[in-house]
Amino acid sequence: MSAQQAEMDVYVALQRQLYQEARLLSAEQYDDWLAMLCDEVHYEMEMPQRRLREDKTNNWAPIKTPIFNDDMAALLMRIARFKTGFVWSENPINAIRHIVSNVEVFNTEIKDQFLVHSIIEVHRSRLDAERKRLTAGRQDLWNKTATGYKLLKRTAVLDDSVVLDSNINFFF
Amino acid sequence: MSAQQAEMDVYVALQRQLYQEARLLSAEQYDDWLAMLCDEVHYEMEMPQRRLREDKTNNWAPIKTPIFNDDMAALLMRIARFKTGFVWSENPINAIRHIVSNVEVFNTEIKDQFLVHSIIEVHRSRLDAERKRLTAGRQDLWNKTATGYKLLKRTAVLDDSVVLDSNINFFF
Amino acid sequence: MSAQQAEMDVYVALQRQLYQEARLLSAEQYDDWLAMLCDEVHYEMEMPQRRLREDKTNNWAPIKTPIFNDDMAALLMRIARFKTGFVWSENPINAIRHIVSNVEVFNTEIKDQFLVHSIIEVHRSRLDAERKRLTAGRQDLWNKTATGYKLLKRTAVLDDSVVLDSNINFFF
Amino acid sequence: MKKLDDLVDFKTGRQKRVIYSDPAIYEEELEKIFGRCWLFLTHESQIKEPGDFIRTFMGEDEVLVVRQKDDSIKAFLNTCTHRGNRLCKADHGNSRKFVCNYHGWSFGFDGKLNGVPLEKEAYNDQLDKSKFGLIEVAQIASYKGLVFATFDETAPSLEDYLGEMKWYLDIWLDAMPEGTELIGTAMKVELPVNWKLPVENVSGDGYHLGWAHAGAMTVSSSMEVGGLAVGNATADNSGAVSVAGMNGHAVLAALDGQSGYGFYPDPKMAVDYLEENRATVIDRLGEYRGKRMWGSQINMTVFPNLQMLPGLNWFRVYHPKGPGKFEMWTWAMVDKEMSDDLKQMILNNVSRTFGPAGLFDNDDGDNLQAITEQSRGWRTRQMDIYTNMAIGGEHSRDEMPGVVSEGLICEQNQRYVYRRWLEMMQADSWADVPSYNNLQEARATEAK
Amino acid sequence: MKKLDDLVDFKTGRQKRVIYSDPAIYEEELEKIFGRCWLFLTHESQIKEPGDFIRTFMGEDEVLVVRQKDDSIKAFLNTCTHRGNRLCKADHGNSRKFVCNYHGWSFGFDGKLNGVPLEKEAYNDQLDKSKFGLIEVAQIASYKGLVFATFDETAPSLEDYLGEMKWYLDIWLDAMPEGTELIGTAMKVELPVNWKLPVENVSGDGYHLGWAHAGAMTVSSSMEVGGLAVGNATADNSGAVSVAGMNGHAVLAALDGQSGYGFYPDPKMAVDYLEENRATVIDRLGEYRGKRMWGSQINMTVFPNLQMLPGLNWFRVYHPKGPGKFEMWTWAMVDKEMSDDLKQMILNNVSRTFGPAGLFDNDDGDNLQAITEQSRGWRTRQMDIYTNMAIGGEHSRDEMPGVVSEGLICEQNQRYVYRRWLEMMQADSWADVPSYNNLQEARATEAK
Amino acid sequence: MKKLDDLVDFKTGRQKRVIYSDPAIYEEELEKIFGRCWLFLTHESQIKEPGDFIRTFMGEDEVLVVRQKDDSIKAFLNTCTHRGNRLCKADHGNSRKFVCNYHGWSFGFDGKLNGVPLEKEAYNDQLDKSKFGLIEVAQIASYKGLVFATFDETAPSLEDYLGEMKWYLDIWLDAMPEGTELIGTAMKVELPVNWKLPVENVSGDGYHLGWAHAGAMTVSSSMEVGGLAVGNATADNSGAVSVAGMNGHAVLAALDGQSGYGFYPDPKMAVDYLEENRATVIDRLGEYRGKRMWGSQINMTVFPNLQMLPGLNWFRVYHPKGPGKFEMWTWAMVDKEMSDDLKQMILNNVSRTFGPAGLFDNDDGDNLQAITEQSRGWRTRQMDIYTNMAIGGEHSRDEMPGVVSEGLICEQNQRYVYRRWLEMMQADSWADVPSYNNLQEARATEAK
Ligand code: FES
Ligand code: FES
Ligand code: FES
Ligand SMILES: [Fe+3]
Ligand SMILES: [Fe+3]
Ligand SMILES: [Fe+3]
Repeated sequence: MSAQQAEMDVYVALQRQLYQEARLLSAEQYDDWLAMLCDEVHYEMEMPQRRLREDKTNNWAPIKTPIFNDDMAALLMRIARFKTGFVWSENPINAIRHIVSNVEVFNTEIKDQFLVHSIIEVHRSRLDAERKRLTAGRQDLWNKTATGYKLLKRTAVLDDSVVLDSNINFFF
Repeated sequence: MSAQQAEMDVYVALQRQLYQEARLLSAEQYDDWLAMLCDEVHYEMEMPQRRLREDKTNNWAPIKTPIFNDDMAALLMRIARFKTGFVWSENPINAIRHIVSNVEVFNTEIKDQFLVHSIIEVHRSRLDAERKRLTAGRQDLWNKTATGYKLLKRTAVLDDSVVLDSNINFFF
Repeated sequence: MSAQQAEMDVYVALQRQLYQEARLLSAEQYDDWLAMLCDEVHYEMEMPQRRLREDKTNNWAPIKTPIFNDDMAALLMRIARFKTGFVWSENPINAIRHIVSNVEVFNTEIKDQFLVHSIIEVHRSRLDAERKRLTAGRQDLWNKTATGYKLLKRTAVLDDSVVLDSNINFFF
Repeated sequence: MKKLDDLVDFKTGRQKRVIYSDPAIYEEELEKIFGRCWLFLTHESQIKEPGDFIRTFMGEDEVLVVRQKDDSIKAFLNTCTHRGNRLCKADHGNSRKFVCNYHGWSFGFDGKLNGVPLEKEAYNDQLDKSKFGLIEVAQIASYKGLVFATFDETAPSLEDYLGEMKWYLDIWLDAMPEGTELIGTAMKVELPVNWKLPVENVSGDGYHLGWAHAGAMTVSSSMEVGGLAVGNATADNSGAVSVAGMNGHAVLAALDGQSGYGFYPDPKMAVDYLEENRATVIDRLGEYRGKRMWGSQINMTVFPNLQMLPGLNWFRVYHPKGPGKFEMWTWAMVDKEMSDDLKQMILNNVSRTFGPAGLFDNDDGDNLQAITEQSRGWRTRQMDIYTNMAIGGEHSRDEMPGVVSEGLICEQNQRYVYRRWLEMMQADSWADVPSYNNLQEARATEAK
Repeated sequence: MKKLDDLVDFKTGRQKRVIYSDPAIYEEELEKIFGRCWLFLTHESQIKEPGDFIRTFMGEDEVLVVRQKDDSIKAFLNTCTHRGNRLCKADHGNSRKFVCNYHGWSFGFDGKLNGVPLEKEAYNDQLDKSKFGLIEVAQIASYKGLVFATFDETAPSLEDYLGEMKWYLDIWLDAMPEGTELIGTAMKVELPVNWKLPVENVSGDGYHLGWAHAGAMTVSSSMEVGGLAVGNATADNSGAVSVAGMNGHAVLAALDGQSGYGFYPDPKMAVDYLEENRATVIDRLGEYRGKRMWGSQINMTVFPNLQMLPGLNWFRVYHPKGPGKFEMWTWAMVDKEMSDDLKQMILNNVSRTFGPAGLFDNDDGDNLQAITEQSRGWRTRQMDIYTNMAIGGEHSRDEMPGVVSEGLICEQNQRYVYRRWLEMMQADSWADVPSYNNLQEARATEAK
Repeated sequence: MKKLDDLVDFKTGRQKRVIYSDPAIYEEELEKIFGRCWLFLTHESQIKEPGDFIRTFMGEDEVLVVRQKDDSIKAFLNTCTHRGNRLCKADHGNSRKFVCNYHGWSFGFDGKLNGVPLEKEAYNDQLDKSKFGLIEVAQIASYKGLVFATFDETAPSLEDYLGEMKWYLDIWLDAMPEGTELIGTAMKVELPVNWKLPVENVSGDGYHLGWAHAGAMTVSSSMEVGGLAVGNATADNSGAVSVAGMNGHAVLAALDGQSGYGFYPDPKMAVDYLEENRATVIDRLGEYRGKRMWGSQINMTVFPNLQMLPGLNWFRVYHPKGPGKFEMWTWAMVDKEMSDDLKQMILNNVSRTFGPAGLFDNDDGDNLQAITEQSRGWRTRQMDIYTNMAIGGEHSRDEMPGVVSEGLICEQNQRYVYRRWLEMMQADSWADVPSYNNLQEARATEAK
């Protein structure tokens, strides 16, 4: 709570940025999306664990299990796969919607770098009447640059301990 | 992406406008809603198709299949039906919530006319424990007028290729 | 509709406030949340009824049935229960997300007091693949004070006539 | 399944509610009805070019319907013969071949297995590809643009299956020289309802129109339809007929020549079209059908799951998805001769009246869902329900085939639809299924 | 279903887990238990005026309970006798008539079919409306404000069904001259749980209170309740009793005259009410019930699905929705004499303790759901579970009816509830169901 | 269940689709396969310290696997012996005891019932706690770090159950002196798929790699894997083998000593590790396994639901959740000797290739789901599907146990997996289940 809220114009600008990013991702405009990322971007999501509150021992899984743990090269590889035209599971397109809410923006120690909290829900329409929905929280670092705001780091937390979709052919 | 973002005050005003519109629709305040529409309003939603990406032939369904394809007269007719008191399926009221997110506002070539993207999810509580939820994307044109912002055109896209509710006795 | 919209900076500030509040509640930071409440806070949610539109008689349930009807003391009691460490149903933590949307802010007759509409969806991940989701509308009164905005009154309406979760070990 | 006997009683118009909810009865329906009857697949206009295809269902079985090089049409189970993967995931389109996503087996749009990756290296050329073509339906045939298929090779010909219903179908399919076409794509809606309930409804239930649809009729009715009135305050049955007894097929028809467009708020453009072309139609169908029926509000039911409303230009098929669920697919069907403007106007009106957000359609779902739900409770499911309106009014008319009762408001047709349902369910094979292609015969049977 | 024998063993307090998950057993329950027993419908106070109605369930069957002109009460299956549509979709209200949404058949609130649209034009006045009234339950009766019904006309009278339980029910229903009323509307919650588990719990499970509800007790307990302690550190069974053997009904009761409000954080207002009125109650119920029981923490169970906690003023019924699902409906029940302020205070406290967001209720759901889930696995479902606490402690007391064990913490009641369950499930008809309206007889039976 | 005979035909590689959808067959599987076979529980490295536990499943039964004080491992049904509540809701962790949330019964992590609240006051010390300990599995045993259990006390020893498969398992489990460990936590995904389909796939389906995963291979393949090529344009079966006939267990193996990392975009770090340690491994496993197999792309299947890919370091178990649903749990398994950097790199790559968002894994779900769905339709479910590739190629090799066919692309293994499935389903007890721990014997059997 002690974190300091960013100026209103920064808040509004980043809120709009996140909505725009969501629309680009839903539309598979990956090149436009890449233009929103820093070259040193780090994009991660890890598998949630259900543990007892009182169980603080660390002999359990000292290593975090990643769903995503990507640098720019890894992101480019995922996008390259989509572009091969061989990803049969995405043909026909599974209509997808990236629903963003609860955008919060805070200043950080670093000038022109902002901490951004948000929630994302991904809705997908699959074959016929089948639907999938995944909910996740996100904590981002965005840098303000001459060419606009760029994503430096995203840490997402999936709100399920069992993934309820047969693939994650998309980004959060 | 090339579209130019509207000024902040316009963005905020239209964001508030869409939220207010949603609340009016959820509350069946249709006359208040109509006051938000241009007389020449065009309100449309079409049925999604699942086609192979590579299949660009147009010998398939050259005509678009509308779920809504309404001018003001058609909208008035729908609302008149609700007001007859004979729409048994809406009595008792099915508690409905219009959840709006991802509002984006861009300038257009036309002064005081704005392109507005948003996502809408409609949640309905039906008899006993039954629930329905429909998700759609919206692309609007809003005109700034002396009496406030007015909706000129709405193009909605339903995120299902099979409609998962037994009626659409509401607006998106 | 006649209600007058609050100034833009107030609107934005309270939108941010509601998002922050949601994050605190999801993180069980109850003390921080309490700091956002007026001492005279009234927090209520009542059980929806499905009645025929034409049935205006009042010999039916003149008394409202509350899901919440809490003053500060009652809220403190709920939080005290969580803190006992004896609430087995919340151990392990059920990952929870408070998704807020449709924030609207209006002035009231009282200076520095604002009427705030919003929608909240609570997503919970329970054991293994089990999920729960509850949707509700909220109407708040927030006071602007020297130490920030404080919640004076919240009236929430659950969008189900049957509660579809086995407990409500959280706040809306 | 002799026990079925007490589930449906033709004479009294009685049904036991359990037929709308019992899983065992539903399983039996998949075999005895959807596994045997001729089922609508598509309209030829939907797959004009070689390689045009549509993915649809026969019962719960998924099929691909594909236009062939020689302009014929084939239908295949939409599943790979190797490990059984779904072959095509598109709803429709045009494709030269269907390649399976799992191992890449490639089938021509004629169903032949053409390509097997590594046929030599992995299969040592031992795979007899001719044995692994796609599985075709047992019979496929068209009637004036409508394509049907059956899984049963012993089923009668499509012509015999349709029987006297053809006389009515022609009022739409053969009225104009160039025939009909479906426009746009299917409007698909899933409902938690037993599939027989919408069939029963459209087959003969003129009774519900004035009440269930009172709101829609109030705002959008533009002319009198077969004597109906908002709120069912009054009704005039003189100008309309219910016709059934034709192998389970049924017709509900006004006889005024225009009322088909009565539910369009502004039908002028369509009515003008009718009058401009009526002479042609009379030439082709004769006075009676051309004057009194073409353009009238007519409900046509082809047993078990196809229904059409010429005039309104509404066309619908139902795909069962379990005892308590189905998908309904709705299209606008038009005469090819119609102008593009008229076609667009018709599509808009079909959508606005009976589409997913249709003023009329939105009135039916809750009722049919409720009937389905009220067929489950232990006590309620033991209750009988009735379609006993105007029993005894059945007669014949020289000017039209089938068993006739007067008016749109009459439950004769539902009784005949359920009689057919019972006949199909009780028959061990098509040999046991009576044919009613001859009216005398049909009446004789009732006499019994 | 003799196989049921090994599912429940009264002597050892054993149950097989499969009774919480097997679909066939559940189907049997709908017929043998919910199809036969007297089931709670509503409280007379909920439908005061003619035309007041409530929509509720008997098993999975939906019923409308309606106050009549002559002040009597009728209950009907909530389904139209024409095509079976749900008749009323409101949860409750007041209505002069029930008009079906499908075709407009209109039923008086006495169940008579009064209006049939186009009765003359369409039915040619051939419809015998007297045969198409709403379907009534087999028997309906009230006991001091509580309305019950059964689908079985051979069921014993409500008085006989309740038997010796009436002596306990009167402690709430007949304590004050004006009797009781339900206030507010039902708090409805759906749980993925077998319906027997909450019944078992409230019937006799004082044992879980100190542990499962430790958090809630810590923050909201205001006085000692029948010897319970947070964390079950200690327990004093001397001041309380478990009572069962009354046709499956059961009672758990502290004997201090105040502890009913022990879970209210601030019970003063309620306790004052008790003491102000205790003299009156002693007049009406006598010393023992008036002094020691009225106001005490008491759990009452009316087999199979009604439970009440006088004192706490909590009132709940369970509606099964399948082997692994039920809806529970909770109300606050109060004495009519209470002031509006006290009634509001009680409603708030009932909601805060045992409502959808109740401090106590929110502790039970996960446990009961887990038991239901753990009755499904192939190996786990073969396991036995036990209610064998204090076996052998059963005795009788001159001052009260029923089979008694000491204390709130004792599993006697659950054993008797499951015995009744087995008796109902094994009986071919009510003739085979033993009555325990006479304690000696009851004891004799146990002796066997 | 003799009818099963026609469901699977070993000689022709035929299966009936109904085995992927029929609920009765699935119930039979829970008893005959998951109720009898040795099932993987955990890796010893996941529960190092006394009190370390993991919550997992055996079939649909929930079990707790707990490290004991004496370093042994026990497995219990995760359910309280009192009223059957779920005992532990955590996925894993460390705990001295397991206390039930319902009434506070406290079990030691050795399964003993240690504490019963109010044992004296409520149970009058009559409860024989020794009879209410947690229910243990029938047998539990480890093979070089992998912990297995069975519900069947008549099952053969784990060593006999694994039989000749041990020779292959050792290539991973026994290659390096310190053995293996699982790192991180399980990546859990629920799929609407029958559990046999992924098992079939990984057991022998090298055929789908080049096609189904063409996109992933295009972007991430860094070296040739057992003769596979993108799009299955070509294939070279000389450098790889399919091995089966080992009690249902199976192996798919390239023989190059490096290709296991062929799907890692940048495998250098891993490949260096292989070459640095190859000498050690040759010492331990001998030339053939050390040179040609250690580090190769290898798929190992332990019947019925455990699969491993050494080299890729991928480890997966499947938990059935009904005929059309399962959960798959995936880990990275590594050699303890590996550096933390290498372990992290491997975990990242396992996740990136076969995790919930894995480049490869995301290609399989839709295919397997579609096969499951296409096994339900009334007509489609009657279809046979085949695993008949390279029938007749089975032979033996002196250098390795089991029935061998050449190449990764060959459906031999699937045929043997389904043969084992049929043997288990038809056996009345383990006495009827053939053992193939001796190759000659195995071949003899096929000869029949
Ligand atoms: S399943 Fe279609 S190619 Fe193998
Ligand atoms: S179903 Fe009720 S009037 Fe027809
Ligand atoms: S169920 Fe576990 S202690 Fe009672
Ligand atoms: Fe209708
Ligand atoms: Fe409790
Ligand atoms: Fe694969």
